[in-house]
Amino acid sequence: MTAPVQVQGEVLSLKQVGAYHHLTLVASGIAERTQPGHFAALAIGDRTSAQLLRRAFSIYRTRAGGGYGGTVEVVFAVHGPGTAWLSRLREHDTVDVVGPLGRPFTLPREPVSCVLVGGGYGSAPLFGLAERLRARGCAVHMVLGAATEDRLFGTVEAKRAAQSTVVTTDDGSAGLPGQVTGPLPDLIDRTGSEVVYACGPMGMLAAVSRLAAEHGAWSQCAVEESMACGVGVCMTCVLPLAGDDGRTRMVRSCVEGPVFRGDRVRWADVGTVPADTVGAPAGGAH
Amino acid sequence: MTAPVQVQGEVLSLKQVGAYHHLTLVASGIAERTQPGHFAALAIGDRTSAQLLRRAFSIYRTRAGGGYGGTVEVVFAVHGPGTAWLSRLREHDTVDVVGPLGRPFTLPREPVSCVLVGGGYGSAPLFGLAERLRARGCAVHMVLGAATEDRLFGTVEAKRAAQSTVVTTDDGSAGLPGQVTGPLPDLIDRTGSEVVYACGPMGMLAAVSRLAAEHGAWSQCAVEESMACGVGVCMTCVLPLAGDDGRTRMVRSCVEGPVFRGDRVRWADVGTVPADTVGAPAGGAH
Amino acid sequence: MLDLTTRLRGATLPNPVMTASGCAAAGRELAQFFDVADLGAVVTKSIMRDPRSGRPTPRMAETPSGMLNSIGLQGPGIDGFLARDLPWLVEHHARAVVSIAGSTLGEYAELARRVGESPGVTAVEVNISCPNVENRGLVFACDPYQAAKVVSVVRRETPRGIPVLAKLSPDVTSIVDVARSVVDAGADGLVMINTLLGLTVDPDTLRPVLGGTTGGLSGPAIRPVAVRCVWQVHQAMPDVPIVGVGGVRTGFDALELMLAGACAVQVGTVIFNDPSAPVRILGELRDELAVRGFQRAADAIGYAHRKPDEELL
Amino acid sequence: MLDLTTRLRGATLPNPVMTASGCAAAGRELAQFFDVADLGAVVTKSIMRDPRSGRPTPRMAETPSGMLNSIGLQGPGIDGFLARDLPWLVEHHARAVVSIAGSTLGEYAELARRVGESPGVTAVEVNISCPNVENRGLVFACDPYQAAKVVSVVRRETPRGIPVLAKLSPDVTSIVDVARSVVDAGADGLVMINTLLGLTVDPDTLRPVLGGTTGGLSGPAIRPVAVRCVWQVHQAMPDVPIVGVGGVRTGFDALELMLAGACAVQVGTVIFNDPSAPVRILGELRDELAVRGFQRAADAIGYAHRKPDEELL
Ligand SMILES: Cc1cc2nc3c(=O)[nH]c(=O)nc-3n(C[C@H](O)[C@H](O)[C@H](O)COP(=O)(O)OP(=O)(O)OC[C@H]3O[C@@H](n4cnc5c(N)ncnc54)[C@H](O)[C@@H]3O)c2cc1C
Ligand SMILES: Cc1cc2nc3c(=O)[nH]c(=O)nc-3n(C[C@H](O)[C@H](O)[C@H](O)COP(=O)(O)OP(=O)(O)OC[C@H]3O[C@@H](n4cnc5c(N)ncnc54)[C@H](O)[C@@H]3O)c2cc1C
Ligand SMILES: Cc1cc2nc3c(=O)[nH]c(=O)nc-3n(C[C@H](O)[C@H](O)[C@H](O)COP(=O)(O)O)c2cc1C
Ligand SMILES: Cc1cc2nc3c(=O)[nH]c(=O)nc-3n(C[C@H](O)[C@H](O)[C@H](O)COP(=O)(O)O)c2cc1C
Ligand code: FES
Ligand code: FES
Repeated sequence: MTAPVQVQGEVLSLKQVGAYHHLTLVASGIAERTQPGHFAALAIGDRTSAQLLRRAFSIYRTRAGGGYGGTVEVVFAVHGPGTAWLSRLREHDTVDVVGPLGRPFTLPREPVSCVLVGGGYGSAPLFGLAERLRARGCAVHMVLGAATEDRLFGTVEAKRAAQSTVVTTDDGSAGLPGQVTGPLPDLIDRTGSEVVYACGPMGMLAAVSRLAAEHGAWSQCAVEESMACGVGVCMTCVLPLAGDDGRTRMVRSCVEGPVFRGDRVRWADVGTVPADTVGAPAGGAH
Repeated sequence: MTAPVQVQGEVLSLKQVGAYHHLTLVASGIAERTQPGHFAALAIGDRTSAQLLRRAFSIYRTRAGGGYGGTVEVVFAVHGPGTAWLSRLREHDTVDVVGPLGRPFTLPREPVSCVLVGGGYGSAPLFGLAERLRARGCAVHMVLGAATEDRLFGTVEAKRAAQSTVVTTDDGSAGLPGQVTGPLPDLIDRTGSEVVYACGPMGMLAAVSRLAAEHGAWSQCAVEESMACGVGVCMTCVLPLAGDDGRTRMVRSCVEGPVFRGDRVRWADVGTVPADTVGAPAGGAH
Repeated sequence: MLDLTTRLRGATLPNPVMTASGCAAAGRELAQFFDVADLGAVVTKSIMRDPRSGRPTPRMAETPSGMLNSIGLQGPGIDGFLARDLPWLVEHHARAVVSIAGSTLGEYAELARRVGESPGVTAVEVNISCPNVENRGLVFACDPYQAAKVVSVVRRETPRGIPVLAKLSPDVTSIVDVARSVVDAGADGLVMINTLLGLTVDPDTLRPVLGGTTGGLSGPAIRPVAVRCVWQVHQAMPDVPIVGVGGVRTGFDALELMLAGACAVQVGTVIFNDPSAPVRILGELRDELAVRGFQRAADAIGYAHRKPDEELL
Repeated sequence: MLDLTTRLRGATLPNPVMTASGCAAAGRELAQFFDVADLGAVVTKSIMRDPRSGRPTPRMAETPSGMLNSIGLQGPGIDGFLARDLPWLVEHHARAVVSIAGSTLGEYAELARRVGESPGVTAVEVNISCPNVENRGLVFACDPYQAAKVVSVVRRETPRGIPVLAKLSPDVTSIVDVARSVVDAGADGLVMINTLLGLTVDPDTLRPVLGGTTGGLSGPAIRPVAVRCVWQVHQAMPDVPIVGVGGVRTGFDALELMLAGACAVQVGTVIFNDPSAPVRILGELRDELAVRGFQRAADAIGYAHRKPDEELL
C-alpha cells in the first residue's frame, strides 16, 4: 500500500464535460504515488463546514510535479451538497485532499488481452490503466456505457487509449442501445481477453464479474461503497468478501479495495452480513 | 415601523477600507424603505451552512433602484466565521438580506445643532443621518473615533457631511489621542447642540449619553446587542430600558431599537435583569 | 390536487406545518413575511401566568448547525397575552396553538382554564420542560409521573373540544416511558422534541457564554435526535398524533419527521435563518410529497416503519 | 515552556489529546499522517471477546455538522487484538488506552483480565453503551445500577496500576447519577460523551438510512451537549478525572472541554474530516493555552466554573 499524503490542493481548473465536472488540482506528492485505481478523498468546505465527511473520487489522471508540485484530476457528477460545493469551486480555491488511497488495479504479469469496462464516470480511472497495460504489451479493449450520451465520459480519449472501443447507452442516444453487459461476452471471447477491469455502479460490477467468470476471464472491479473516512479507521465502507481461506469477512473497501477480484465479492449479499461471515451474529444483526 | 423585505441580494462590489470591508449589494425594495439607523440582517452561506443565525449590520448607504433594483451598502469588520464568509464574497454571489430592520434615528422637528458620534464602523449610519439633518437645516458636527487609524471609517466623507469634524484615536495614530468622549462635552457646549446621535460600542454609548445629559442635550444611541433573528421573534437581543411610566422592561433592541434614547437605557445594567424590572424573578434569575 | 389536511384529535388543520413555540413570538412579526393564515397553525411562545423578564443576556450562542438559547420564558403573562396576542391571531385567521408553561401544577391549571375560556384557541401545547418549584426545581418533563400530573390537570381544565398536546424533552433515558404516561394522563397528542440541554464557553471570558449558564440546543444539529424520538414513540403508540419538531430546514426535513411518524411538524430555529421558512417549507413539503406520488399528506405518516419489501405507492 | 502533562489516576500522559474509540481503529492507519506517540494516548476501537462482523451497510449517514453511525462494533475479537493491534501500538511507543465492550458481565470481566495481563496498557476504557443480553437488551449505560456492576467487575479484574475509565452515554435523564454510581463502583475516571441516539430517513427508499435503523450521532453538532455533561459532572465531583469527547474540531474546542472540567480530550468524528486532526488540535490547544497565559494545561481544568469576578490569570 502506498502511503497517502494530505495536502492543500489548489484549483487549477474546473470544466464541465457533458453531465460531469472535470476538476484539476495542484497537489504535490500525490501524482508521484498514484497508480490506476487509486482514489482521492476531498474535504468539503472550510473548518466551519457542516459537511464533515470526505468525498471519494477515482483519480482520473495525474501529472508529476514540475516546479509547481504536480496535479491530480478527478471527474465527478453533482449528487448532493458535497459535490455541489465542489462544482462551485473557482480557480485558486483550495481543497484539502488526501491521496492516493486504496489498492489500485492489479496488472497481469504476461502481455495478455484485457477488456476495460466503465459505467458513467467509472471510465475515469481506466485511461491511466490502459496506458500501463499497453506499456506491458497488453492489448486493451474498452467498453464505455452510460444511461445517456451526456453521461458517457472519455469516448474520444478511449479511441486513443484502446485498440477497440464499444460504446453503449441505455437510451441509445450514442453507440449501441443497452448496457455494457451486452457486447461484453462476445468481446471477451473474440479478443481472448484474460482479464476484465471494471469501474461503475455496483449492479454493473456484479454482472461484469459474473460474465467474466463465465467466459474464463479474471475480473478486477473498483467498487463504490459509502465512505466516511476513506483511510481505514471508521469501518463504514465494508462489503462481504470471500478470502483465500474461503471464509467471508466484512472488509473495508477503502483500504482492502476499492479494487477487488470480482469473483471474491459476494455481490448478491452486498448491503447485508451473510450468516456465514466471520463474526456474524448468531441471532440476526448486532 | 417600516415593513422589511427579504430579498436575494447580489454582490455588486466588496472593497477593503482600512480594517473594514465595504459591501454593496443589489437588493430591490430595501433602499426605498431605509432611513438612517435602520439595519439589515444577512444570512451566512447557503441552505447547508452551519451558521444559522443572521448577521446584523447598520445600513451605511442605499441607492434607490434604477433599472436593476437599488443597492444597499454595509461596512463590516471581520470578527468570526460569519463576517469571514462575507469577506470572501465575490461579484455576483448572492446573499439573502432582510431589511430595513429596527427603528431609525428620530430627527428633531426644529433646525437645531446636532453632534454625531461614531466609534469604529459605528460611523457608517451617521452619514445618511447627517444628510437628512442638514436637509432640515440642522447644523451637523461629527466626532469619529477608533482604537487606531485603520479602524476609523469615513473621515474624508465626514468633511463633506458635517460643518465640523473631530477625529480621535486611542493610540493617537490619527487626530486627537484618546476617545471620542474627550472632545465631546466642549463640542456640545460650543455648538449649542441639542441632540447627540451616537453609534458604536456599548461602553462608548453609555459615556456619550451621560455626557449629553450632563450638557443639556438629548441623545439617540444605536446599540449593538447580540441578535439571533433580527426581526423580533426570538427575544435574545433585549436590554433593560426605562419606559414612559418609569418602569424598566427588557426590550428587544431589534424592533424597539437599535436606536434608543440614551437617557432611557440602563447602561450600567446591560447584561443583567435589574431587580426592579417588570417580571423580574423574586428570587434571582429564572 | 394533493390533500395536506392534518388531523389532531379534536382539531383539523389545512396543512401540517406550524411554527415552533418561542421561535415565532405570537405571529405578528412574521406576518411581515407571509400570511400566518397559510400555515397549519401558529404555536405561540410559552406563556406563564405572570409577566416575566426572562434571563440576563447573552441569551444565545451560535453552535455548529444549531444554537443555544436561554431566554427564560420572557413574556407578558397570561393577561397581556389574552388581551393583545391571541386576538391578533384570531383576527388574522391564524389557527392559534397556545403554549403554556408553569412552575406549579396550580399555575398550569389556571393557565389551562384561562386559555380554554378564550375564543379562537385551536389547541393547547403544554411545555413541561420547566422546573417544578414544588419539587426541588426538577423539570416536570424529566419524570414520567410529574409530567403526567401536569398533563392531567391541564386536560381537566381544558374544554373537551380543544386538544391538549404535551411537549416532551429529549433529555430523558426513555422518551417512550414519558410519552406513555402523559398519554395515559389524557394528552391528545405529543410534540417532540424540545431543546437538548447544552453549554458553551466564551473564548474571551473563559466562562459560560449564556447568562443562564446552560441553554437549549436547537437547529438542524439535533434533527436526527428528533426523528429518532418520533420514530420510537410512533412505533410504541402508532395511534397517538405526534407533532415533530427539531431542526426542520427543508421540505424533506419536514417529510422525514412525518415518515418517522409525525402527523404535523413545527419550524423553529430555522425561522431565525429565514423568516419565511414556514411557508417555504410548506411549499417544499408539497413538492416532496408530490414527486413521491403521495396523494394525501396523511399517507406519509409513519411510512418509514413499513418493511423494506412493502413497495412504495 | 508550557506544561501539557495530564494526570489520570494511575497514569500520566505527556499531553491531553487522545483519539476517540472507534475513530482511529488501532492507530496504524493514522500513523501515515502523524506519529501516534505524539498524542497523549490512542484509544482503540472497542474490542469484544469474539470476532464480530458488525452491522449491515449503510453504516453511516452525514447529518448537519455531524454524522450517524451504526458500525455494530465490528472487530477481530480480543485474541486478534492482543496478537496484532496492541503490540503494534506498544512498538510505536503510543500510550494505548484499550476500550472494551461486552454483552454480559462475564464478558467484561474476561476482557478486563485479558487486557490487564497484557504489557503496555496505559488505561482501560469501558464502553458501557452496549445492550445487556442478560437484561432484555437494555443498555448498561442507561441504568446507574447496571453501569456500576460492569465497572466494578472490570475494576476488580484489572491490575491496580491501570486506571479504569467508564465511558458514559448522554442519553440519560441524569448523567450525574450515572457518573456517581460508576465512581462509587471504582471507576478511576470518566469519559464523556458517547454518541446520542439518532435516526435519519432515506429520501429514495423512504426507510431508515442505516442498516441498524438507529445510529449514534457524533461530531461538532453534539459538542454543546458534551460540554454540558462535562460541566455538570465536574461540578458534582470536582476531583474525578474526566476525559471530554464530543465534536472537538479545533484547539479551542479541546480547551472548552477542559475549561468545563475535563483533564483530557478525545478527537473522534473530526478525524474523518482531517486525518491529522489529533496532532493539529494538540498544536492549536497549546497555542490557545499560551495566548491566555496558562503555564500548565492542568490550570485550565474546570476554569469556567470560577466566579465571573475571579479575574483571569
Ligand atoms: C472509491 C470511490 C470512488 C468514487 N469515484 C467517483 C468519481 O470518480 N466520480 C464521482 O462522481 N463519484 C465518485 N464516487 C462517488 C462519490 O464519492 C459520491 O458521489 C459523493 O461522495 C457524493 O457526495 P455528495 O455530498 O454529493 O452526496 P451526499 O449524498 O450528500 O453524500 C453524503 C455522504 O454519503 C457519501 N456518499 C454518498 N454517495 C456516495 C457514493 N455513491 N459513494 C460513496 N460515498 C457516497 C458521501 O461521501 C458523504 O459522506 C466514488 C466513491 C467511492 C467510494
Ligand atoms: C444592530 C446592529 C448593527 C451592527 N452593525 C454592524 C456594522 O455596521 N458593522 C459591523 O462590522 N458589525 C456590526 N454589527 C455587529 C455584527 O453583527 C457582528 O460583528 C457579527 O454578527 C459577527 O458575526 P461573526 O459570525 O463574524 O461572529 P460570531 O461571533 O461567530 O457570531 C456568532 C453569533 O453572535 C452574534 N454576534 C456576535 N458578535 C455580535 C455583535 N457584536 N453584535 C451583534 N451580534 C453579534 C452573531 O450575529 C452570530 O449570531 C452590528 C450588530 C447589530 C446588532
Ligand atoms: C430561542 C428559542 C426559544 C424557545 N422557546 C420555547 C418556548 O417558549 N416553549 C417551548 O416549548 N419551546 C421553546 N423552544 C424550543 C422550540 O420550540 C423547539 O422545540 C426546539 O427549538 C427544536 O426545534 P428547532 O430545532 O426547529 O428550533 C425555543 C427554542 C428557541 C431556539
Ligand atoms: C464511526 C464511529 C465509531 C465509533 N465507535 C465507538 C466504539 O467502538 N466505542 C466507543 O466507546 N465509542 C465509539 N464511538 C463514539 C466516539 O468514541 C465518541 O464518543 C463520539 O463519536 C463523540 O465524539 P466525536 O463527536 O468527536 O466523534 C464511535 C463513533 C463513531 C463516529
Ligand atoms: S471509509 Fe472509513 S474505513 Fe473505509
Ligand atoms: S434578535 Fe430576535 S428578537 Fe431581537
